[in-house]
Amino acid sequence: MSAARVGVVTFPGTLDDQDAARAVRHAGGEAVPLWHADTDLKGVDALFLPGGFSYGDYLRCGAISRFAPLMGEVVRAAGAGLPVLGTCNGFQILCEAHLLPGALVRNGGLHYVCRDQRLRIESTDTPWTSGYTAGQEVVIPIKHGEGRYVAAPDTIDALEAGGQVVVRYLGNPNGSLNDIAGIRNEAGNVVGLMPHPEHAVEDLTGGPGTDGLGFFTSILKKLVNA
Amino acid sequence: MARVIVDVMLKPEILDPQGQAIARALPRLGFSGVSAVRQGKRFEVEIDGPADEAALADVRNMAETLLANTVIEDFTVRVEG
Amino acid sequence: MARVIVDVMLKPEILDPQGQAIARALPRLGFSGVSAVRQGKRFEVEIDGPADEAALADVRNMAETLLANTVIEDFTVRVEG
Amino acid sequence: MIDSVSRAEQTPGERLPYVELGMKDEEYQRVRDILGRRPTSSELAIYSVMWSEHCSYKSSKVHLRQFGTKAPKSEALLVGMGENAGVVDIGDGWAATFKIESHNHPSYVEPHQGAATGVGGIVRDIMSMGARPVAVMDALRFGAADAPDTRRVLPGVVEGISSYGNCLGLPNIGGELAFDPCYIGNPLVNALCVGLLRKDQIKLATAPGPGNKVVLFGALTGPDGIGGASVLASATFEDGSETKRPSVQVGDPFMEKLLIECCLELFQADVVVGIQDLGAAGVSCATTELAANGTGGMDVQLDLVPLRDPTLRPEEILMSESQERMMAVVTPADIPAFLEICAKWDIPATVIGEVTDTKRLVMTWHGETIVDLPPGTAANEGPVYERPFHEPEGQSALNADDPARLARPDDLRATLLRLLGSPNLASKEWVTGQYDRYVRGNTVLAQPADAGVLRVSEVMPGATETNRGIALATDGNGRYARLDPYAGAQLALAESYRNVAVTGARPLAVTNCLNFGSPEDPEVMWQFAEAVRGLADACKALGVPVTGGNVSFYNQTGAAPIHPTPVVGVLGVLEDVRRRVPSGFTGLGERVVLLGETADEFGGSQWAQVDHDHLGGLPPAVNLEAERALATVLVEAATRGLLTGSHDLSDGGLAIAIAEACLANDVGCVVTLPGDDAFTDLFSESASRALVTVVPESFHAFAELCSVHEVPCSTLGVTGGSSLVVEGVLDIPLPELRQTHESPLPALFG
Ligand SMILES: Nc1ncnc2c1ncn2[C@@H]1O[C@H](COP(=O)(O)OP(=O)(O)O)[C@@H](O)[C@H]1O
Ligand SMILES: [Mg+2]
Repeated sequence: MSAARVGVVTFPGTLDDQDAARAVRHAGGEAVPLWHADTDLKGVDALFLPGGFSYGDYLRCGAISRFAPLMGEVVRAAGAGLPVLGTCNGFQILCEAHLLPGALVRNGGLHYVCRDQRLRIESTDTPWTSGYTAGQEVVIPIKHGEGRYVAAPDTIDALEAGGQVVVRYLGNPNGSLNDIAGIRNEAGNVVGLMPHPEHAVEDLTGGPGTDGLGFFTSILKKLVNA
Repeated sequence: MARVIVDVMLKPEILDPQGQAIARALPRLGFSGVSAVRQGKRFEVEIDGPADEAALADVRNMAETLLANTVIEDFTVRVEG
Repeated sequence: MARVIVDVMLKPEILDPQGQAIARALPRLGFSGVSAVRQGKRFEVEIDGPADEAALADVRNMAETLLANTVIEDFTVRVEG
Repeated sequence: MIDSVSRAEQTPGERLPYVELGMKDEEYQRVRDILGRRPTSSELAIYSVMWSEHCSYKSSKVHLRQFGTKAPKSEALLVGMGENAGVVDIGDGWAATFKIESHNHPSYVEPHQGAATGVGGIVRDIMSMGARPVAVMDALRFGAADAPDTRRVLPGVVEGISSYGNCLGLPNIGGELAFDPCYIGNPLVNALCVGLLRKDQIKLATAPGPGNKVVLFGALTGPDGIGGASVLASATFEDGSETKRPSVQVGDPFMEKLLIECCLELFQADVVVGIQDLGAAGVSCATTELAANGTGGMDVQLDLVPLRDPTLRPEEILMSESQERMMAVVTPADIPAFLEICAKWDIPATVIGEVTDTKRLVMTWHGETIVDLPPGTAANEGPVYERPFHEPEGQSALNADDPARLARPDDLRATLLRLLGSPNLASKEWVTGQYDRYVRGNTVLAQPADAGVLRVSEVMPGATETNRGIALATDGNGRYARLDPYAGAQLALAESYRNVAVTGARPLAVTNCLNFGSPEDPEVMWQFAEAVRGLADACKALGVPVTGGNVSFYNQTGAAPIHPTPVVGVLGVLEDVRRRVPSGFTGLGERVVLLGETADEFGGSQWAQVDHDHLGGLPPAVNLEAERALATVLVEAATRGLLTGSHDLSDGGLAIAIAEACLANDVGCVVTLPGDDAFTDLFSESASRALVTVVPESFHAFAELCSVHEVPCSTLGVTGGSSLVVEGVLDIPLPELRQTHESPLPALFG
């Protein structure tokens, strides 16, 4: 059986692509590099949009990247149910592309924040979090200057009511509404979060522990079983 | 050649911590009488042709899709002058 | 109650990486006819009293010391209207 | 009007504003002698920047030579001083290149951009060696923490480093933050970058092969940092377009990130013959150095340089310090492939010239020759000064003012808390929390740690899996160096070396940034000469060569120079990075062991500063043999897995080291002091010491190792509990300790 293939997208200014690919391999999958200017998803089984500062984040995080040729394919594939995970800048791009509701704006404290963050996994109802238990507390690094999740009140209500909040901060680092660290779309296949699970997959490197590995093992298990 | 200005501000209901931080700092710097500050963005777009209706429609489109995120921001477009 | 607008832009001779990144991306996004983009900041300052000369002088002072970094930025102050 | 070579020949008497450009009469005369005529204004632009202190090292050169003449033999050294950065063999076919550089003055004028472009510049130095930059560090010094100007400068500097480094995707794995009134008006912003490459892929700044093309790529050239050149452009030659020329450069980290990826792809495609970054002195420096180090000649069509501002004059183009630019030498056959890779990364690239064998650097401007000079005379044969120096007046009085006269405290608990909560010793989390320390996924140790540690795991052709790691630390102590610059420089090296060794890494090589006042002041020059001599001697004694560095002079406000501040960076290697040792207490019931000898040494100490605002006497004694033995023990013990924690002792002495070790993972300890004077035991800053933890089963083996290497070793106590307890002296609950340690910087800077 060949390993499940997870596409890792690189935009100009993407930074965590090598880390994301390493995490995919670490969990037993094959990481397939995808280039923003291409229009071919190379038949991957799932997609990872890593963090970084695409286009320098100059205008607004993710604002320019969402127009990349590849994003047209991403939107189409996500609509067809392909599992997609965006972390940090990837989350911002998914919001800008309207694959996820709401937006991410400047941290309340106005500083970039890099720290090992306590989180609670709220929903295991996604292909990326099925390996966790609901309510499980984990520590995964965050590192961002614009990670405050905001959305209209009815959007927030709908997210809460629909169980679409996937990860919540324990100790809000940036002023996100309802302590939201990550959400999913209604269908559940598209997930975005500010924390960086790819920086918590090995004891040797990154944040303390390996609490982030579950995102990668969840998706690979699902793909293998599919 | 003309210059079109696009102003982008957070919607009033979205918290603006930058504006708030400035408003809080003002009294300390000896400025009184300011009740609120909001911080937004200003773009100066130089267009090749004249700023006619077609060009402005183009810039409006650009503002709508790129320069502003209408989920959280409002924008206005005007010709400088 | 009045609203005073402070526009802050990088001085023309200073590199504006933000504006350049936008300008470079525009053609790829299907927008043609734009020769340059510059990105700056816009502040909306709500003052308690009327926007008379004294108040404007105050805001100008505020812009000079806090809102703009005059080493690299220019600013303009005007009453909204 | 363009000042061409033929015009220069026709108007021999025309006076050029060389004085305004900082050139001395005799320097200008030398240029005339070299050229056999008066220089053109463009030639003068080139010579004036290339012969500036910054580019030519004219005041420091005669001293810096010692780093070469006294260099210890090192098989690890692949590229030594003189290139953009030194390169060190770290095993398994891997090499590391690293360098530290200052951006002090720009950071005072515009803290954010000054610091940001400081990071950008050093990263390009590392790229130009053919390496992938893999991490940055920053060593910062400011005036008093509560001084108003520090509140302006520090947050801006940190934000600049944070925004530039984070956006580039380079983890920040360490640095320093120190406050002292001497840096008011003259902060020190020293940035370090380290890169990795395969040993056989080193690139050099050289332009061999006549017919090869010269390509300028990266950002467009604008009027950045050319205040001086404008004097030249407008003083002699009437010119209508008098646009403003800013002296502040603005960085574009996004462009730099693209440049990094673009360069790596160019290296992989093997389409680069020689490469040079454009730093200070921009095109002048890149063209003269590339030409001088290659076949010897180059023709450049200066009007082909793509401009951000079309009004720039040739003199200004030559001196522009626009950031994010590189220059490469490429064979004609490889040009299409080169340009295609640049296009993929949206990087403007332009062929502006060609390598020749004429031994001349010739530049034209719309067909007219404006530069025709032997490039070596600008690049390598600048003026060299033997500046006079003598011991500062009052130096011996300063040394005689021994801290022994200072009243010593009774309440050591309060003293510990006072020191731990002083800005110099308080937690740096307010700063480090703004830096991405995880990006690239290879960060093994970063703050709080004695040295940053990275796993060597880069995807590169020829690379195989390895468990290798590198460790890096920077240290400097202006107070020690003020008391004795010779010893101060050695102590800086010793501390940095020790910080690398405590992680388990074997120290390999050194970089340094020498921050001093004006070299024209004989007292400053003495400090400089002593510091260089001390550092060179210590490098020899410790067996670690200097691979490169940077000199920053004129750090003074008015007539008052800063403390002499040599900042020393040490690179070490871990054969198996999984054996790295963290700096804090981790387990319970482990033995807390002090290595080294403690004497009553308070000259330049933190205690003397915090409690008495005193600087006098002599710094702690230097014992490089002890330092070397200590490092040997630490590295071997780590390699054999005997240590669970290892932290060096430095500022604030044992008390601060224990407190930091407790706070790392919230593990307390109960210790008994070994000596008969608790104050000295706790706060003395004797060098060559470390605090380690050892599980009881390993203790015997460890003690034996210490005795073989004659490293004094005394068990102080055990880890555990929720307080820092020094029996009979103090007992501080960890929450109180943490509050004291963590609150000062946020309270000061928001
Ligand atoms: N300016 C800085 N940039 C990055 N890291 C820093 C900076 N200042 C301090 N640090 C990091 O914070 C931690 C604690 O610093 P410090 O207390 O000075 O360490 P030490 O006393 O062991 O030299 C270290 O990991 C150090 O590298
Ligand atoms: Mg240390």
